[in-house]
Amino acid sequence: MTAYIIRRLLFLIFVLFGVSVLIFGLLMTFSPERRAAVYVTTPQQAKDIPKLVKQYGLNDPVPIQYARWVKEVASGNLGWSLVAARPVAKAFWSYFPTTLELNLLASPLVIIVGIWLGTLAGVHRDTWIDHGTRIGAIVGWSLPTFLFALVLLMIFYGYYGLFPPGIISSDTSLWVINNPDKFTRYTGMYTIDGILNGHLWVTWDALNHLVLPVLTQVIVVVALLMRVMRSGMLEELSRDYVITAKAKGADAHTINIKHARKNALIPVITVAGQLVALSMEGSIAVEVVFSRQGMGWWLAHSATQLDMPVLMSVCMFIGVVFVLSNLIIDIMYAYIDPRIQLQ
Amino acid sequence: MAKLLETKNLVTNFYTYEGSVKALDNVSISIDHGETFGLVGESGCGKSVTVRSVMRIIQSPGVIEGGEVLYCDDAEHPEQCEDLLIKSEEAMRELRGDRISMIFQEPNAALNPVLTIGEQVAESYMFHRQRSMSRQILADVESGKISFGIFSPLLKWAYRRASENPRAPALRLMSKLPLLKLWGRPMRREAVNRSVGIIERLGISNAAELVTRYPHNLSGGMKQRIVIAIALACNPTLLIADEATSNLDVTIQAQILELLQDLKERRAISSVLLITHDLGVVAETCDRVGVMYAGILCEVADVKTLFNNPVHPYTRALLNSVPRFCVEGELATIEGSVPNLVHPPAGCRFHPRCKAASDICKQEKPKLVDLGNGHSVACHHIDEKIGE
Amino acid sequence: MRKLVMLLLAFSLLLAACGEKPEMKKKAEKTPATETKTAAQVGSNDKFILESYGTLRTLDPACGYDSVSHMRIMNIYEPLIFFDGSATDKFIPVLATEVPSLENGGISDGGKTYTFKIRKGVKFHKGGELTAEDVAYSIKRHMVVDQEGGPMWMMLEALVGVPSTRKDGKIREGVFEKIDKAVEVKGDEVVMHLPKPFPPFLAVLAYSYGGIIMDKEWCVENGCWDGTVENAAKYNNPAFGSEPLHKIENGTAPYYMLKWEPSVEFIFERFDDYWGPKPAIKTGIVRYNQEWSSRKLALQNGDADRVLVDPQYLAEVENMPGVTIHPVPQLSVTGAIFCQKINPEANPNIGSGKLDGKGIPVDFFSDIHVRKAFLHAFDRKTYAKDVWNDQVVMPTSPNAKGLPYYKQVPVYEFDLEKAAEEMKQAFGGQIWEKGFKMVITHNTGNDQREAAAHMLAENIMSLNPKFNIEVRNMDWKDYVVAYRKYQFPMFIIGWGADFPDPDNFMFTFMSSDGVYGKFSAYKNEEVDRLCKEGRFEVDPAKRKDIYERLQDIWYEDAVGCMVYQKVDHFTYRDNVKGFVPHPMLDHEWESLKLLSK
Amino acid sequence: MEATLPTKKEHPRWRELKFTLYRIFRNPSAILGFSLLLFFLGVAVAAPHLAPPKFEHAPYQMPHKGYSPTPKPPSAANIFGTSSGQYDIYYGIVWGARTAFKIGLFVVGFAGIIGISLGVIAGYFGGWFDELLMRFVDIVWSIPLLVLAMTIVVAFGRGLENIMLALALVEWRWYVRVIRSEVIKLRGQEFVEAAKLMGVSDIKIIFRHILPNSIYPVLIMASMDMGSMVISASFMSFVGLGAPKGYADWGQMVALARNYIVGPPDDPLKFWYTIFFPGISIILFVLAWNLIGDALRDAFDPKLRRR
Repeated sequence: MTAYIIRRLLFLIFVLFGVSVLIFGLLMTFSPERRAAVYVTTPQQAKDIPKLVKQYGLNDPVPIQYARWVKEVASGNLGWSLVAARPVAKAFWSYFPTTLELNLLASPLVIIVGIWLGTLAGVHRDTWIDHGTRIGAIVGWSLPTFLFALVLLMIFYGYYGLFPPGIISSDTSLWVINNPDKFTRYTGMYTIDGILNGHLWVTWDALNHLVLPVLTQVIVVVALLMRVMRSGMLEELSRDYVITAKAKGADAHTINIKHARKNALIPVITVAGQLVALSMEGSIAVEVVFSRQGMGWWLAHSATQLDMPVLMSVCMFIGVVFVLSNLIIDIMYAYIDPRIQLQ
Repeated sequence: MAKLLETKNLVTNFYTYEGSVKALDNVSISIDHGETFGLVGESGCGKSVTVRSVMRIIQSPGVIEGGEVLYCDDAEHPEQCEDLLIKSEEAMRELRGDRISMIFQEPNAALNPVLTIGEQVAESYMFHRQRSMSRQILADVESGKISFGIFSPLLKWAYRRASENPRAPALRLMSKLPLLKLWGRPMRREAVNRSVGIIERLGISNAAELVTRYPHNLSGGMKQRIVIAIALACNPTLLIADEATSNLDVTIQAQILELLQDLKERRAISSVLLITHDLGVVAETCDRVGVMYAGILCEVADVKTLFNNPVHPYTRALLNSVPRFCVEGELATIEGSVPNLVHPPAGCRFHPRCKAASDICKQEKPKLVDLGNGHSVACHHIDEKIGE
Repeated sequence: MRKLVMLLLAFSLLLAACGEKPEMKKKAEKTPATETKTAAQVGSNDKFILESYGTLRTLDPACGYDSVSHMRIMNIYEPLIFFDGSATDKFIPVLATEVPSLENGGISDGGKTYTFKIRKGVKFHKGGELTAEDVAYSIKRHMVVDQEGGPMWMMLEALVGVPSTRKDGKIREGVFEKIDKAVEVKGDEVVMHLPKPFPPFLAVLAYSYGGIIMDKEWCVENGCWDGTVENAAKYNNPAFGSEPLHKIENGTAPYYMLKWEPSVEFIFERFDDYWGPKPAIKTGIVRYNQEWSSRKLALQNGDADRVLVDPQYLAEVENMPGVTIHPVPQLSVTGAIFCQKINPEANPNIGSGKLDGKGIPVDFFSDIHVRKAFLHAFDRKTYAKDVWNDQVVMPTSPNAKGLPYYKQVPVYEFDLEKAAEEMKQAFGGQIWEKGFKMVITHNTGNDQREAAAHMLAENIMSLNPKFNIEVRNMDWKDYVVAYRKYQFPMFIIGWGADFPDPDNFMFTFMSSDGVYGKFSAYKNEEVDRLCKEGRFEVDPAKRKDIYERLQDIWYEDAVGCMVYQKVDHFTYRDNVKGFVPHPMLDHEWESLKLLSK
Repeated sequence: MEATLPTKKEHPRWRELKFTLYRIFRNPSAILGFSLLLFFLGVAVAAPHLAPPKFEHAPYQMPHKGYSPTPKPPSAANIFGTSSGQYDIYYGIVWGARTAFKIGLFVVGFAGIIGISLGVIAGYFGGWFDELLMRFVDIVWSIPLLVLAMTIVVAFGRGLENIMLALALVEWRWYVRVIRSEVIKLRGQEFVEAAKLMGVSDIKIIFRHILPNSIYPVLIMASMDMGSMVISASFMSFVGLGAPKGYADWGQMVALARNYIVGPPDDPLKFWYTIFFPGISIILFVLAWNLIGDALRDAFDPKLRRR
């Protein structure tokens, strides 16, 4: 097990190297002037572009630039984020908690709802429950996330004035800043900090802003889980051990939950990596529409500003998260399926 | 002897894309108390469907269309039979695994890969023996063998209720509540203990360790024993062994058959319904034999009569295809192949392959005719055959 | 779950469709926060919320060179003087006690010496009192920093006579000595010496691009230039983002920075030791919100007191109840500039690069008939009406309305027949005969420039089926690089005033050394000479002649097609009072101390 | 009944296909999916007749009358209304159908061809090529589709062509993985071994035995991708990397309409047509492919099909 984890961590380094080369290669498709233009915001500044090229060594051979970049990264300097107006590494810590908060709330819901609905559909195959959930899943799958999010925003905030966009209301935010002694931002997530500091109304306010984002996120991601769960259940329910259990005198609930569902969870775990990826993608649209300043938002805005250093760092970061989450998934796999042994 | 189980004109169809598969066509067999009944036939002839229909565990798209399955638990009062096909699903659940249980042919598939052996065997007890286990736990507590500390009053109350009615609403509610649901733990432990007991009785020495393992850690023979242990857990009146030994080595096969014989002698089980395509096994273990072909029962007789004096052409052909030590010469084969049961041959289903087939065979279904001594045959040409 | 959601959705859509819109309450009144909180909630009459989408780059007054940074810096720091109301040529004293003029002797030596009397009793946010030494240090420090891409070229041009402290990447010999000598402390006064008269000098000082005053000790403590000439080079041109005052401040203005969460919010809090009158607004919040729908809802629901409205959405707020709109014409013009010598190297914009109907020659726009044809094809009336809802000034030359010596020169009126006529004459009729193919590129996201590009392209194409113009878009950063490589046959670009003087515009657009003049390869000896003369001419009458002549040449030579002069619409909730429009301050601007609710 | 009955004369693969088709068209959702698809196909093919372009050389450029940013409601001249900039929404919907097919076909075709050929080679021959390819796939795999595609678009420049290219450059990894694992499964099977022993050439084995048996999961995935790639492309447009305004692309039309999703306070649904027509087109288009994909999955899944 330990050996396995160590191997996977080595693999992580390999992946990071690969990703960095890949992205750096993409960055180098820009002309040096174009890369210097990143530092320019007004027509007036444009005249300094050739000087900027020289200052930042953007005309050097690619391997030298790459080596310089690696050296900078090794010393903790991931570059400058235009959107965040601060170094990438610092900006990361202010954006990451927002995304984490969203997914911490959405993921359990996704898992519970997805597994529950998938099981239900699988057990009640070809009934209206099955058809309903399936069609729901396909329609959900066919909805562009951002469109759905916008419609939600329009209905709830536009017409009813409920669930405002953003992370927290400005009153609360102001109160938090004015009372640093009463409110410490331990995690950067208002929901959790509110509980830790004993100011539940802060949590409530933050949750109020989270309702629509979480709803969108859940609906985007849950379709996949539901589908896999359903087909897993169908497959498992046709297996012989189900008949064995039946012949033992097991009731339907025991068969479905204790026997079939546990087995059906195994294919679900194989798509867990995909679920993580989906959540990341979902976060982009959700955060942009609901103007929540998180990783996805940062990424989208950096992309529109063609801010390559950020894109690079974010890609690397996502690579790390992805490989680590796959590692966790593998360990979970081994836990659920006794036949697997990690070596 | 008194009848234990009787099927009358059992009809089961499977509804598939290619049409409805008429898997069972008026199958009627009966098994007495204390009897070992063999059901033989080629694969796909409906043996498994018959027994699964009996237990009502046919999976979709299979549907039992008609007939009766009479089950007479009490040998003293043969008139108190009940039709299993009209019983409620709940009553059937009570019956399955307790009175009638089944050994499956493929031990690899029959065991759940993600549950430990202990859990799987213990389930039988959890389904059917909660009362007796509760009583035992209460007795153990009274005698001081086990103690629950400060939870004693609560647990004692729970087990007293459970020993009266394990499905009492209060207990079911408790099982849903956090922490309180732990009341069932001692019972589960007891069930696992009993599982260890039954596995040991099957001649496995390290049973206590075995119950913590998962199926994939076990060899095929071991798994088959576990499957048998599951079936035997509650001392069923009727044990159905569906090709229980077909996939095993000859030596293990022999061991297991011996075990069944032994169990029967010790009265742990009353009757056995043995499904096999191996005529040797039948000759060795069975009292009576039924021969099936393409969803119909061709011939039923006691084992000696069948082997010495088979009447149905299919039975004869089947017996001829078995290699024997004392007979030389080529093995006889049966020409043709098993018919498609979506469109079974009209009349006698065997007629396309039967050498003796006549016009009537093609038009009319033969009825099962009793020849005396419990020997019945479904053939239009019985008279010609008996003498031979 | 899903069913429930769908049901809810359907239900709410139904409700919305029926028009049974429930009463919208102000969110602040609904949150349970209000019950618990006391500190921040003394009634929201002293709180002002602005929602916009500009990204703040830096708080360092030496480096910020965009209107967002300018707005933040100007609410935290103060300059010596500031514009008087909406005027661009009248000033009021801020940290100086009076505006220097010839009359009061503040300007002497033929416009080469400026003397400022420094106000007393001014406190910095973090303690410390303003001295003349602080003023001199601040002015010099900004010039010493002179970040690449920063605004300091104006001050350097005025006080040192060169646009940069560096030349070819190396520091100019003796430049720091010159900087040091240019500003002098004399008791309570600060004297600035100009090598040549620089007419817009006061305007430059009134802006945040070099005129901001800081606390010397505090600056040095926080890693700024230590004030010595020897060490100056070390503090010159810091890398992007590593300027020492990037995210800290210590100003004298009535507001200090409470919090800056980049691209989330920026919070100003009233500074109680302010030397001047106490402003009405206690807390000013600038919230970042890029989605227009969301900004609009915030304005509509009263969650924001002001939101930034792009011109294309103006129609949506015009009739919104409870909203006041202030149109403010800006000293900012946009024009389509013809490049008279296109770079043919790997250039996708000119097709074959030849006069063969499949492209355009590199000197396509050097023929004045072609230029005039394009000018005749621009429908100014429709453009103003459709794109701007007539809420725009249509400029006739780069010298924007509101600048000195503004003159309405004639324009080539929209007339497709005349355009065709011109085209027939171009290149001896060859163009008309063979046709051409080219690409007009505009920068992504600017709807107004996009519309201009389409209008020109479609009108020219309607002259002759052989004319083929494709309209493409390109990101702003790519655009900047590409036009500087002479890649575009025509580029549509804007210019906002650095200081309110025609020099800033006419030089930029027309001189062969000006940014746009250079990259349009337009060269006219007379123009170059006039531009040079005009910059340093002190006599207003002579300057008037020079700049009026330049504006005439713009028409005669058909140098480019002026598209629009921007009008920004400041959109407030009705209860906000005190807004003062200014043509130099665009819609990112807000002066918190003037507002009240 | 008799007609659908397989007889012995039929080739088994043909019989299999018939069965599969039967399964697909027994499924009402597949019928719905195919009819939607046919509808869109018809619109795309007939686009030049349904909405004649103004300039022959730029048919995807939506015509517009005037430049006003305020959308205009449906009228006789513009039956679906006009978007911001007065572009005719009807024209955009019609030609957008072509764009949608273009996106789907290009991305799926490109990714499919690259993925299948690399995956088959890697899976069938194994060795260093397999190792190298799979390590590369591992690297690419560690970044979610949209993130990587966005990065590529940023590097190559905005625009629909680059979005398509970027999506294809990312999506092939799926095809490689899926087909490779199928091929590896088949490679060890008796009938392939037997063919090898008989001296059948590798190419022949691949085309006769491997591909026909491993293509089904790819087909399912491809049909799902046809739709989801259109969504992904529209997402990129939403982020601001898409085609210019006025280009007949549903995704871009929705993305640009987002500023008109909420009308003025007295009439909140005033601009419904700007978002409704392109939005519903995308949803139905994607729905069509997903319904088909779902039906294919049901039909092809060997575990579920014979019941």
